[in-house]
Amino acid sequence: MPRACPERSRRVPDSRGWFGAYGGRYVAETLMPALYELEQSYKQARRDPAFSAQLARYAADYVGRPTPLYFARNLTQRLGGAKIYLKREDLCHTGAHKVNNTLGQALLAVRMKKSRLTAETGAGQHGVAAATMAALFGLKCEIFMGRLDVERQALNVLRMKLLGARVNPVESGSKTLKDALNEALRDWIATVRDTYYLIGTVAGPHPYPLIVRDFQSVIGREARRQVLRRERRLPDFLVACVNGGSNAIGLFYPFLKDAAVKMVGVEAAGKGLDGPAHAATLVAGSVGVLHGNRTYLLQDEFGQIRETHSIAAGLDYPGVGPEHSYLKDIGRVQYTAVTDEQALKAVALLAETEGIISALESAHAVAYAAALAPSLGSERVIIVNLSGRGDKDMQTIAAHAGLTLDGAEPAAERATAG
Amino acid sequence: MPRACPERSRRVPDSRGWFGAYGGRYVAETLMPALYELEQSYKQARRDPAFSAQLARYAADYVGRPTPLYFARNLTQRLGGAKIYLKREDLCHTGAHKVNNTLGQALLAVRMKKSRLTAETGAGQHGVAAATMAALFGLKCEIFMGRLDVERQALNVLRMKLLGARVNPVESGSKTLKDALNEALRDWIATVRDTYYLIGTVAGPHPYPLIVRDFQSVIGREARRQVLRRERRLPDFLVACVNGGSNAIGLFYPFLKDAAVKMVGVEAAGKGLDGPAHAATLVAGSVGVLHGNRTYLLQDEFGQIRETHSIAAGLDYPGVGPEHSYLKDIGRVQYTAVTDEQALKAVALLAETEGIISALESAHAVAYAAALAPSLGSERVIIVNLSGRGDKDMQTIAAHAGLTLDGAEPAAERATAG
Amino acid sequence: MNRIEKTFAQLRRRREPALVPFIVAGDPTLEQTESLVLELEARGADLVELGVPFSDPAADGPANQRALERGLRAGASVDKILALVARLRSRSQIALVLFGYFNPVLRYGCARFCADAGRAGVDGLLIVDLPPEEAGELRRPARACGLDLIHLLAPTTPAARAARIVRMARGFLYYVSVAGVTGVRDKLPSELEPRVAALRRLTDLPIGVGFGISTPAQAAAVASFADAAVVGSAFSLLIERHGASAEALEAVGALAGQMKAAMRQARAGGPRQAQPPDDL
Amino acid sequence: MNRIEKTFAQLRRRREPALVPFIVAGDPTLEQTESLVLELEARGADLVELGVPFSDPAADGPANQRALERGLRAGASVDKILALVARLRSRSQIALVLFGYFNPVLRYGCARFCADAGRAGVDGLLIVDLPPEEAGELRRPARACGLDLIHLLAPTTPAARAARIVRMARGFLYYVSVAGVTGVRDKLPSELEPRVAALRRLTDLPIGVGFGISTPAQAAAVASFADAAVVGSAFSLLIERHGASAEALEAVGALAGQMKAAMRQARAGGPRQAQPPDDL
Ligand SMILES: Cc1ncc(COP(=O)(O)O)c(C=O)c1O
Ligand SMILES: Cc1ncc(COP(=O)(O)O)c(C=O)c1O
Repeated sequence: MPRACPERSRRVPDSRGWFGAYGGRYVAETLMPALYELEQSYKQARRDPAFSAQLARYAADYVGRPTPLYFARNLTQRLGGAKIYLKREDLCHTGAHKVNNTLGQALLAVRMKKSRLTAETGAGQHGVAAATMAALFGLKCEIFMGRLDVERQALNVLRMKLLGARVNPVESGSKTLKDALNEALRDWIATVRDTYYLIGTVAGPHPYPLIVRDFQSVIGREARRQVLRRERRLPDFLVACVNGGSNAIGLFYPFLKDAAVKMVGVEAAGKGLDGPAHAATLVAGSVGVLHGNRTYLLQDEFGQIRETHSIAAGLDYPGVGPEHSYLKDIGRVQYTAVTDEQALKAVALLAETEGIISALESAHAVAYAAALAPSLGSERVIIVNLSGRGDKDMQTIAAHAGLTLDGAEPAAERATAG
Repeated sequence: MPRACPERSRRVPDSRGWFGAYGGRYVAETLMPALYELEQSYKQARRDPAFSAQLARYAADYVGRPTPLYFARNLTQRLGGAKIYLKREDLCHTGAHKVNNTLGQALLAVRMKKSRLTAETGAGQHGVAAATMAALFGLKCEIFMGRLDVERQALNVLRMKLLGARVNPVESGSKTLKDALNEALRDWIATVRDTYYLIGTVAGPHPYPLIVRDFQSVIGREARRQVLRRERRLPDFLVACVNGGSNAIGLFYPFLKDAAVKMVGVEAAGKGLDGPAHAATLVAGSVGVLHGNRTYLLQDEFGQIRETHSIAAGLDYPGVGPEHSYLKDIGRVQYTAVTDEQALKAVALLAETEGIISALESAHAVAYAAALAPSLGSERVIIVNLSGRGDKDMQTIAAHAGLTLDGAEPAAERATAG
Repeated sequence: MNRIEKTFAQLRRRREPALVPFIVAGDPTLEQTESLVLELEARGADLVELGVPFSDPAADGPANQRALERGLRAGASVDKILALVARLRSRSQIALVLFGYFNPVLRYGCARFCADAGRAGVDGLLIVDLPPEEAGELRRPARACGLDLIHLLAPTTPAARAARIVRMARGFLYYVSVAGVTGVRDKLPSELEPRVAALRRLTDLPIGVGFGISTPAQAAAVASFADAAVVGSAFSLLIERHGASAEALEAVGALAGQMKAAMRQARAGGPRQAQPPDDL
Repeated sequence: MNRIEKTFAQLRRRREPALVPFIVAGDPTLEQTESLVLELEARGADLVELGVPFSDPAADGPANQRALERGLRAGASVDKILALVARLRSRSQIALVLFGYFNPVLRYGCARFCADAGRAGVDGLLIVDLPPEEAGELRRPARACGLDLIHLLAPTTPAARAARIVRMARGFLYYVSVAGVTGVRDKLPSELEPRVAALRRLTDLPIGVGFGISTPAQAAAVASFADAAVVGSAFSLLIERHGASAEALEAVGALAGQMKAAMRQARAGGPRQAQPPDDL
């Protein structure tokens, strides 16, 4: 695996929003001024100690940061190889890493005096995190969510509504995340003066990939400090699932200049990479432009975006953040993919060994780590980003594991022997 | 409100497990030796620094402690009175304070070389927390849950099963928590040699009320430290919901000797205290013996235990921990009750103002605090124990709030003005 | 000398084992319970345990739980059960023990309960969830009213604890055959006999064995080394099957008769010897 | 001088406003699109924008989204659309602009796309999601192939930015009437006229206005102060209603005819004056 050149990886994105050949600002003219406004506001906020202090305070008191870096002893022993640590983003308020980003951006929206948030969501985790911030900061909130996702992530839909957000089921296209993103952009075009568009991952036009990366980097900064304290050394591998790639970049970014730390981004191989039912953009895609940036995409020969599949609603996006495209090209991060089946098995494995029910998304990273660990010596260290908890996925997981509400046998029979 | 005598409140329970006139060990002879064994083991564990260290490590790395003490600024402003802080037990792994107790007891079970856990559960939060610990420590796990609760807390049933526990729906009696407890005791009687009975609250025979209180007291110890750091003073009020009373005692206990700190335990008034559909044991009950201890109960004139009701499955128990009976009698803690309706409103209020969806149980405490705060000056401080998150209750909450999966209006219509 | 003592003294003299049926008061009606007690007596029962219904019978298995629920539905509260005993006393002098959980007793009031029970003609009390440690408040009024407070011993009870318990025991000792709840079981545990033997070295009180005895053969086996066999769930199941009918009386009576006969026969051989284990 | 320039030069000389219909290529078939272009030309259209279908048209409202989906289902890929243009060129010299999103173009290859488009007879390109900042790679080959890269200006565009954009603009300027996606609207914004006036002070290029114009009256209102009115969703909805039928041609043609007539009449009065605002 080629080593990154630290200088280089620190210079992206450039002032025009490019990560090497990826990124940029491919949006309707109506939105361009808003992107410049956002860029300016973010630059100022970033330099403002009051902003950082506010962010840190909410992260600690509200989100529950720092999240633990948990040594998964049982999993490690079961696999018999490298030590596996889990970065516990599943313990964040609202149940996933998404809130790191929505908190930061919502504070930015308040600073920019916007009165309304608009956001897309796939699994609903970003939608919940955005609706949460809207409630916390007294903003109106409009969520766009593909009709299919509305149905498969019902719990999160109800949570968003209870938080006061309006959830708009999107009926166009494939009725999933990419269409929700289209619809959120349409909403933003129409409301750009008073609305803050709160994107849920490191995609979208510049400066979003930069902003989201920065807000998510708290994951990696904490993990770096924690692993150094625990192991007195850097980890050998970082593993994270990748859809847009925000949890992955959040973990990876603060380690990018540590050349000895290998990194693996795990995409959704769905029903297998040989067929069309997957969402492995970096592994199986090609370069194009979608939703404001140039990056790897899953597209047909005519540049039409393909429908994707993953059992994890939150991995079901045909694009990926431009920084990941860049990191792939320079070889700093290795990208691979894990099937629905493997992810489901990883959920069961982690539940069984560690008592942690992970989100299906995060289970992709767990599955990869479980395959990697046995091939490494026991002195090696792997950090897996456990990006979210699995409550939202229980119906899906239960259906696949054959679990039902019925008991194996009624309690009354068991209490009496014979 | 009478002030407690500090010396006195520190002496309970006595060596026979009595909190004043409450507590004791009312169990079948078969179990008595196990209770003595447990008492001995716990005494040793409590003195063993290795045990404390292990507990502290799992609490930090696995459970995610300390949980934040969050100043609910918006809620405070909305109510216009005392400052409200929320102790964020909802951020604990598995989503409620229950895990503080299951962690401690599971470590004890391992220390006692038991190979199997048995536990009752109502809302399923304790069951999930127990199943989690069984997975983490490689123990078998048997969960007893009333058939009605199995149905209204389906999410948690699936979680327990995925964690490898056997969930036994209990068909006897009122098919809720008290019957689950009966069944768990029956199981324990039959398996007492190799099974650890992991009770979910500060009830049961001595030494359980003591053990559970100790493990839950981490809540109050943290809160005390946190509020002193933030406010440089002690709070004026502590508010917590009470079923068995474990989250309440966990918060209250470390403040008991602070005579100026007032404490309120909030029970479930269900559909109203004038009818039978409530679970306000301390407010409306009378003294009796159930499930191993002497305490306030909801019972009829013949000493038969009454069926109870609360919209919160986890508040639906006709007994209460003996220490609460004692604290009520000595006047150290004031007990009151909040209806289903008020709890539902409090869920909505907290979601709307702070972006936090609390468990229906915890919402009882929020409701009381919301009524109390406006009557106090803005220099006063209230700490509310947010004992759990509301994911498990979303179906119930949504049904009552009239939320559905459908959008207010389809997204497509909105994107075009006219 | 109350009826329990008298009964066991007579039986001991006759070298005859006691059959102790357990039925729930009010299962399915209080009238039927009255008839059942008389029928049991007629068929050879020596002492009858009358179950006092409780909503939360945590030491009982499914068969007795259902019986207790039927009793509850029939309104078998403590006062009604005492009235039933009083009625029975005009027709029978069989020893009667009330068997139940502490809360209904506590609610009634320990002193008042013992006074009323003694007056009605109850001979003993067996409260499953009242271990010796907590029994003080019931023991005093029970003694004052001539009621024996029967204590349970379990397979899990350590020897030293058993020694302490037998010292305060009255009437007879109730040895719980298995660590478990009440209920019909296919086989009695093999350690039962040596455990009873060990217990016997601690006391002169009669020793009854219960939990799981449901067939004449099991009752006979117990009779070969213990002074009494307590049979509960087997009767509860018969009552469940036949309801408040004449057949119920016949079925319950027939089983009692067969049991008593088998027990008498078994006792012909006399109690066997065995090594005492550590625990009881 | 390409067809766009020529068209606007002629119209300017005649003091006549341009009607610029937008239809999606392949909606509902490529053959019908060919007929529609000819029909539009016959009814007075001066320039036609041909929509290139894209799976994710994030700047389009529902009417055009559905039209683009129909085009996609009809297989209107870039190569087929260029073939359509080539066929049209044997029968018409009306100015043609391809209107779409960047990804299908990028996938085809910018240079190859421009070369093939120029050869087929395309006159201009309007890529909604390609702001000037990112347009470099398409601008160069477009120029080389004689294609005008049309730029959009929006109500949110600040004056300084507008000045920069007009400097690199070619063909005409497309002023987006509202901050919003394409779609039929009841009313045009009141600031539209002053904003166009302000823009006019920055450039001599013709100024077209689009987004939301759907009735002859709206087209006429726009014609009174702008050089062209772009009408899209209104045609898409007619095509949706009538499908690939002769009635569709008639309905689309009729609307175009009414619009053009209304616009001519409005222009009789000449453009009005208004105060320029801060933003455009
Ligand atoms: C728990 C969890 N992990 C990961 C993801 C994937 O997003 P990203 O690739 O931006 O981290 C999601 C998206 O919803 C998610 O909910
Ligand atoms: C979130 C939550 N809070 C409170 C309770 C009530 O239990 P306790 O009174 O023991 O704290 C429960 C019980 O399930 C619970 O789940």
